[in-house]
Amino acid sequence: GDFKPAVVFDMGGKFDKSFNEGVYNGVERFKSEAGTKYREFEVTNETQREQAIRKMAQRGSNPVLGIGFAQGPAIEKVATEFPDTNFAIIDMVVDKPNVQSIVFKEHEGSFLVGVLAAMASKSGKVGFVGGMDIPLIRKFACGFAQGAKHANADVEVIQNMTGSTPSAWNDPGRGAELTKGQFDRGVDVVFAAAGGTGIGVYQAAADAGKYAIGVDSNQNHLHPGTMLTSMLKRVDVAAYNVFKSSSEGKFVPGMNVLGLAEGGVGWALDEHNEKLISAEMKAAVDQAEADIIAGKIVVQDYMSDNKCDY
Amino acid sequence: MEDLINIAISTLAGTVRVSTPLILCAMAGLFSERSGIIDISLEGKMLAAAFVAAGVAYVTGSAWVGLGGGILIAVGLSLLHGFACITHNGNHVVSGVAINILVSGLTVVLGVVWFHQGGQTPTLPQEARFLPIHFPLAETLSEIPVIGPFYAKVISGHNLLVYLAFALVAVTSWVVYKTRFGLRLRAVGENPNAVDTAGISVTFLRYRAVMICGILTGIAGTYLSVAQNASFVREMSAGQGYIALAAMIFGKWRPVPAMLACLMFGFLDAVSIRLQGVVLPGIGEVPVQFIQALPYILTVVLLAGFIGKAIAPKAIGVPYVKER
Amino acid sequence: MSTKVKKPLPVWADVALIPLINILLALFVAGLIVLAIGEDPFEALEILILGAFGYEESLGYTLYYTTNFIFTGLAVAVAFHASLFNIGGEGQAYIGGLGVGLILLALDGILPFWMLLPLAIMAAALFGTAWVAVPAYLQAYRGSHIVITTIMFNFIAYFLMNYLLVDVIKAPAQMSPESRVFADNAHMPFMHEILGWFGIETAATPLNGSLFWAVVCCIFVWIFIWRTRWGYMLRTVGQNESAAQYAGIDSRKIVMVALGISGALAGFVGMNEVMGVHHKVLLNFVAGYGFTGIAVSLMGRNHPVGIVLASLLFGILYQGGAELAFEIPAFSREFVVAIQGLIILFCGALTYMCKPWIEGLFYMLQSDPKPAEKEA
Amino acid sequence: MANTETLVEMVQPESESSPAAINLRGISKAFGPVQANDDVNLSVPKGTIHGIVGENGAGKSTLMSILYGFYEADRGDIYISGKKTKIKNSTDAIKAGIGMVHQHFMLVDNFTVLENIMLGAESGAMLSGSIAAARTELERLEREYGLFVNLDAITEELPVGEQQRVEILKALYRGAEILILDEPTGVLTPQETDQLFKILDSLRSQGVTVILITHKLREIMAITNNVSIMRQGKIVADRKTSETNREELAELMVGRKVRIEIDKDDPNPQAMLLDVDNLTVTDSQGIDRLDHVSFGIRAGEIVGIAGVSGNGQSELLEALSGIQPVSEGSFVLNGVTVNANNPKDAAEIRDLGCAHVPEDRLRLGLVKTFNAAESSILGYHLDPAYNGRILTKPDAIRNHCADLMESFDVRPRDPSLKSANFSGGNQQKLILAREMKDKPSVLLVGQPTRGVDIGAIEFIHKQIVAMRDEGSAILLVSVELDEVMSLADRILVMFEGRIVGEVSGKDADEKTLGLMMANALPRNNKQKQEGQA
Ligand SMILES: Nc1ncnc2c1ncn2[C@@H]1O[C@H](COP(=O)(O)OP(=O)(O)OP(=O)(O)O)[C@@H](O)[C@H]1O
Ligand SMILES: Nc1ncnc2c1ncn2[C@@H]1O[C@H](COP(=O)(O)OP(=O)(O)OP(=O)(O)O)[C@@H](O)[C@H]1O
Ligand SMILES: [Mg+2]
Ligand SMILES: [Mg+2]
Repeated sequence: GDFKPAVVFDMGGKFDKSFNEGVYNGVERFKSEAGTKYREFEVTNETQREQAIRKMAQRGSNPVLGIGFAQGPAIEKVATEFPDTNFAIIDMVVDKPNVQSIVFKEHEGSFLVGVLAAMASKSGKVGFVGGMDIPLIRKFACGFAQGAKHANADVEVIQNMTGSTPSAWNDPGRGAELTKGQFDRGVDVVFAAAGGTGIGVYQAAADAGKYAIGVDSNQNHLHPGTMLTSMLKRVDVAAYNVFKSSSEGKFVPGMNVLGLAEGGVGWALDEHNEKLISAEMKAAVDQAEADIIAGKIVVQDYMSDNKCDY
Repeated sequence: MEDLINIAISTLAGTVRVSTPLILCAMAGLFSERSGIIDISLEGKMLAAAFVAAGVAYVTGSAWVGLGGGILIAVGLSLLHGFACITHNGNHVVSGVAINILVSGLTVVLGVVWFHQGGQTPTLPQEARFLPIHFPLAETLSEIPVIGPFYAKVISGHNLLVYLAFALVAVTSWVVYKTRFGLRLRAVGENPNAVDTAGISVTFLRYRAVMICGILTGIAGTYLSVAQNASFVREMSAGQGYIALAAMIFGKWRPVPAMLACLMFGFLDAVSIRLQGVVLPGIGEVPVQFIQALPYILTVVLLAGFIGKAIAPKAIGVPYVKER
Repeated sequence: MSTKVKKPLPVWADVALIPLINILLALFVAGLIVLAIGEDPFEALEILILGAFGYEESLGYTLYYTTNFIFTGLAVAVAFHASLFNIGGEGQAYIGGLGVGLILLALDGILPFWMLLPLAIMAAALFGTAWVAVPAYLQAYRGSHIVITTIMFNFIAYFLMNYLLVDVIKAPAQMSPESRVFADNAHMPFMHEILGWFGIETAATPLNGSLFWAVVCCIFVWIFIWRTRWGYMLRTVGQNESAAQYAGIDSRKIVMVALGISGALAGFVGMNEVMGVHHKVLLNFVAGYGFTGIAVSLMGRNHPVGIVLASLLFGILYQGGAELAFEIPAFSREFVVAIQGLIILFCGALTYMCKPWIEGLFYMLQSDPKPAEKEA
Repeated sequence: MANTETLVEMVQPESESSPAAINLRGISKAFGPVQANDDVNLSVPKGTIHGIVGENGAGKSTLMSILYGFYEADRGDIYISGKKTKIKNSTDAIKAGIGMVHQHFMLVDNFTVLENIMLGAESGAMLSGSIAAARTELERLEREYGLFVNLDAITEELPVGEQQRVEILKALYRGAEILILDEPTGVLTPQETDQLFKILDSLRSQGVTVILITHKLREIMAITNNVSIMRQGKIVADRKTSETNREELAELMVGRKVRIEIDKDDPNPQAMLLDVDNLTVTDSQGIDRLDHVSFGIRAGEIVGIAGVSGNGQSELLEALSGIQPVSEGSFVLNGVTVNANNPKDAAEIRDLGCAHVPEDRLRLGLVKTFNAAESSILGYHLDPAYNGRILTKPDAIRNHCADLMESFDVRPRDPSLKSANFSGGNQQKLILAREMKDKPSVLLVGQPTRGVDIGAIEFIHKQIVAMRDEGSAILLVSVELDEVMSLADRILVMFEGRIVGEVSGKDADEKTLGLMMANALPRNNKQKQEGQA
């Protein structure tokens, strides 16, 4: 059909300081460049996903972009009902002829920042703060731990999860407390994959003069000097590309796995943190990147088998 | 041994930080409920205050003005609650629920409109925050084993609002038990008729009570966004208002016990944070969720085990109408 | 004779007129806000109403939400009649859903639907009750305040479910922390399917058979509270505990019973969500229905009829609100939430604000007030 | 109706000039449909005691509440010592020097006596100062009027008699020039009443003006200067006490002749239905509230318990009715033994054919928010007569209630009226009717006529005697000595949880009983042995 882009954000909302927000930035960029408006909806409960996606399709939106693994079943269902509409989903695989599935190798990106963390750490202890304890977040944690161990076999990785309700994504206070707790146990570099909760983590690090690592988008600017780097997950690019390609009538259904090789994940180096990344750190991380791309290093993906035994 | 002590001390320090907003809210709830007004909108008031305080502090660059803003909005909401419950005999719980919902929506809406950061307020510069205060000798003394670090980390090194919170507990129990206002406050929650026939305005008395409640929740909210953190994040009160309510009941509507309940909860929380991922001999790694649930489970156990029946003020939640 | 004699308001004014006026007031204030953000309040109202009733699909969604609110509203109400404040509907619903899920996961391949349905209903009730049992016991026999314990048990429920879904019942080789989907014979039929059997074609919506069960529950609660001796005892305990003791009623048992039923009712939300809509156990499907139930119950004055009406209102707010957010970009979901808050405030908390005016009006309309007949 | 001017002259022998302390003009007040006060005029000269009598719901309490600013009158003016005064709330009233002791006390239960008295009259923002001041002032008042109360006692733990003294002290502490007492003696013993009247007398002599509401005409005759009679919200007559008598007043109140003494023929006691043996009830503090009490009641006799309230009568009733557990000793009810090892709850006791009319009707006897019908089966709610296998039988319950109302003349006769909206007197009749309905073999009655007007008293007493004559064993607990004396065949006197004496109903006289109740009488030979006779 003709090009009428739409996006359905997930529970976190388009300002979740995480991948929803990444998507938001991506489609906003598209809007400003192409000047085409898009329909949007933020779901507030489980049932609205399917409702919203179907509504988009009914309204002739095309393509319809869904965010997050939770929207998988809904997309699958609606995609069957509307075979002539194109759908795309981020963070989930839906096997339909009119669906493009975009998944990221978060573990690879996490691996790299793990390497940096281990090397930046003086105490030999690095920390991870997750939002809700769900497989996706364990995937981040697992990759991060592998990277750290890779750089320094006897580094200790301390992991915390914030909570078991969606509020775990918006609890900076608790994030800060978890971080302080880790600092007290000797951690001096902490990686947060916790949406809004991360704000508290980075702040705590800044207050304590220790290193923190951002996630999803480049968050180095938040606290120049203590933001060691950010693990990039380019959902913004992915979302942008979905719209762009379809606007040019080049929408391709099927799997679209974005790892280091594809530039879908990575780590951020900019004016805010260049002073923090020593030459050897950069060398090491570049090496690791090369090895992963070359397949010399295989980073264990938690979600592949629900295990993290590296 | 050495780091065991460190863990212990950092846990206590964490306890103090986590308990602070709970204590402020518990005292707030105490004033309101002692006057007979049920208040489950502590959560909402705190959230609103956090938002306004952060916003104002950012715009003016002054934590103090931020505090003022936070207090103002919280008092405003208290007055709304009072208008519904005191003036119009509305249902206290519904009014509370309404305020919570209203605030959780409005903070984000206005946040987006005003600050364009998705409901978050811009990060505050250090000078616009309440920063940790380090007591004299904290550094030097910290050499002394145990006491040193304890002094440095647990006693010293918190921001002003933390100390204010504890001071306010003392003030609260003084006001409630030692002043005329306190006497009348306790009376109006038990038997408004007695207060009325004693020539005291029930309405005015209750309004004053809820306003004090507002002031305290205002401080609590400010703590969240201007002291503990450096910006407002949507829903950042994350249920602490309810915990504070529970703590206040746990303390049987009495200031010091309520504070202890908050500290207990803060402590359990701080412990659980540090227990995450520990490997118990035999059992292996305990699931995170269990550790996280620990404070809540233990609260129930303690409540059942040691705390007797909690009797609420008799007239609580009952609108005061003479002509039945 | 005194001209000042005020007639009490006629019932219809009390139960129909005043709520109506409150809603209008709420909409008025909400409208002002809508104006403030530069949108057309009337258009918004139209979308809200049409979005809730306008087309068959929307009606389905509205009633689907209503179903949940009826369950949680009734749950709160039953406890309230024993003057107990069950704030734990959230957790009980969550665990109730778990119960339904476990039964269906265990038996969906094996048993036919007509056997699974009663089992599921029982499971929902049983698990919901089980989740309130401890708080209930502590309240009855240890005097531990029900509000604290149920708040705590809400949190515990979240952690438990999170653990179970991520580490235990999560279907292997699947990214999201959810159970596998039940076999088709374990699905509560959707309303459009049911109507389909009678040859009535309607749009597909999440509305399902649970609605009927909700209605049954309403009738049950009404009968139980006002037409059985247990209800009588329950209300006695709730209204005057020493009188209950004088009457030889064991208030402890009553507390257990009241909360047990309350928990069971909340548990049925789990049935609607897990068996009726998602056909799998998943994270936070309760989405605040438990808490909103408090407002629903109190706005419905703890009476099934009132609760149905209040549930409908909330259903409208949820579905119509979603439509608003969908249709008008300027309306974020948070904006809709704020509007809901306003409406609860006016319809629930400021209920009596306009009563004096109405009474005044009525008594102005009263032609020659007749001398009030005296009693005693 | 006597117009006020003439009234003022007629009751003012002394100083012609000084205006009436209180002068109410055309006061009207409606509660919803009910015209509680209807164009009431009342004038009370300074330094006099003015009685107000009237049936339940006549409007007495309302009128006084208006004078005290608790309610606002719909119409009418109030003149305090000649000066027109707006009394919008209690503050105005207190300023105008008015103090009131309400029928239903206005005390904070969990406060100490001192706190209750200070409340609203504190001397400064800090309590410490006020407390000291209040103490000295109160000790003076106590001595001056002989009104002794333990200032540090928790109010709810005090017997009603003392609670009332607290209320009076409250008023005096605020320096009341005008004192209103709404049914003060309803809860007092003769001694306490005499005590109270001495106080009122000395108050009067110091120029304080007193308004006294009571249902007891003897008291009116004893202490008042003038009396006004209310009916249906109107004042139907004013009298000089010296120029009227009980019979006339009774007639004016009820609108018909009432007989004040009841006549009953001698009892003929049959089998022992209730046999109490060393019954003991120990409270949470470990104090024996009821201390090894032994007595028996036979079919066809009324045993009365006299005593200052708070000496174990309540515990006796609650233990026998299964509300309070027995700590020690036992009682045999219709052949069934109840003791610590074999406890019975209220329901089981009822099943044993023992009905209970509780002392405190609002706390125990009914549920205010229930309608009359629902309250009328309280305690009998499991009776198959009102229950199907699952559903209750609403009609059966309504008819039952209607019967009760009919048989005991409960007004208004409306089973669907909220229990709270009946006057205490009518609430009381409903409860009595309920408990007497199935002719229980044993009937426990507490304060059957507290705060009930004479018309009703007469009726209630008749019913109780009738039950006795039908062979029930009746235990009557009352602080109304003449009630006990006129009803009981045997009178046991309780003091500090023990039975300190027994006299037969015939040769009981108020004086000796009073002394026994104060335990001031050496135990005479008249006890025990004839108890079990
Ligand atoms: N709070 C109230 N709300 C509504 N109606 C009331 C209220 N108080 C009194 N009334 C009405 O006013 C009438 C007079 O009540 P009031 O209390 O003055 O009677 P009373 O003379 O004190 O009776 P009693 O002798 O039982 O004390 C009652 O019949 C009742 O209908
Ligand atoms: N909620 C109410 N609504 C209407 N009338 C009421 C209400 N409460 C009390 N009344 C009326 O007030 C009058 C006095 O009420 P109150 O409770 O003082 O009775 P009372 O004075 O104890 O009666 P009694 O003198 O028989 O003990 C009664 O006639 C009763 O009908
Ligand atoms: Mg009265
Ligand atoms: Mg009375």
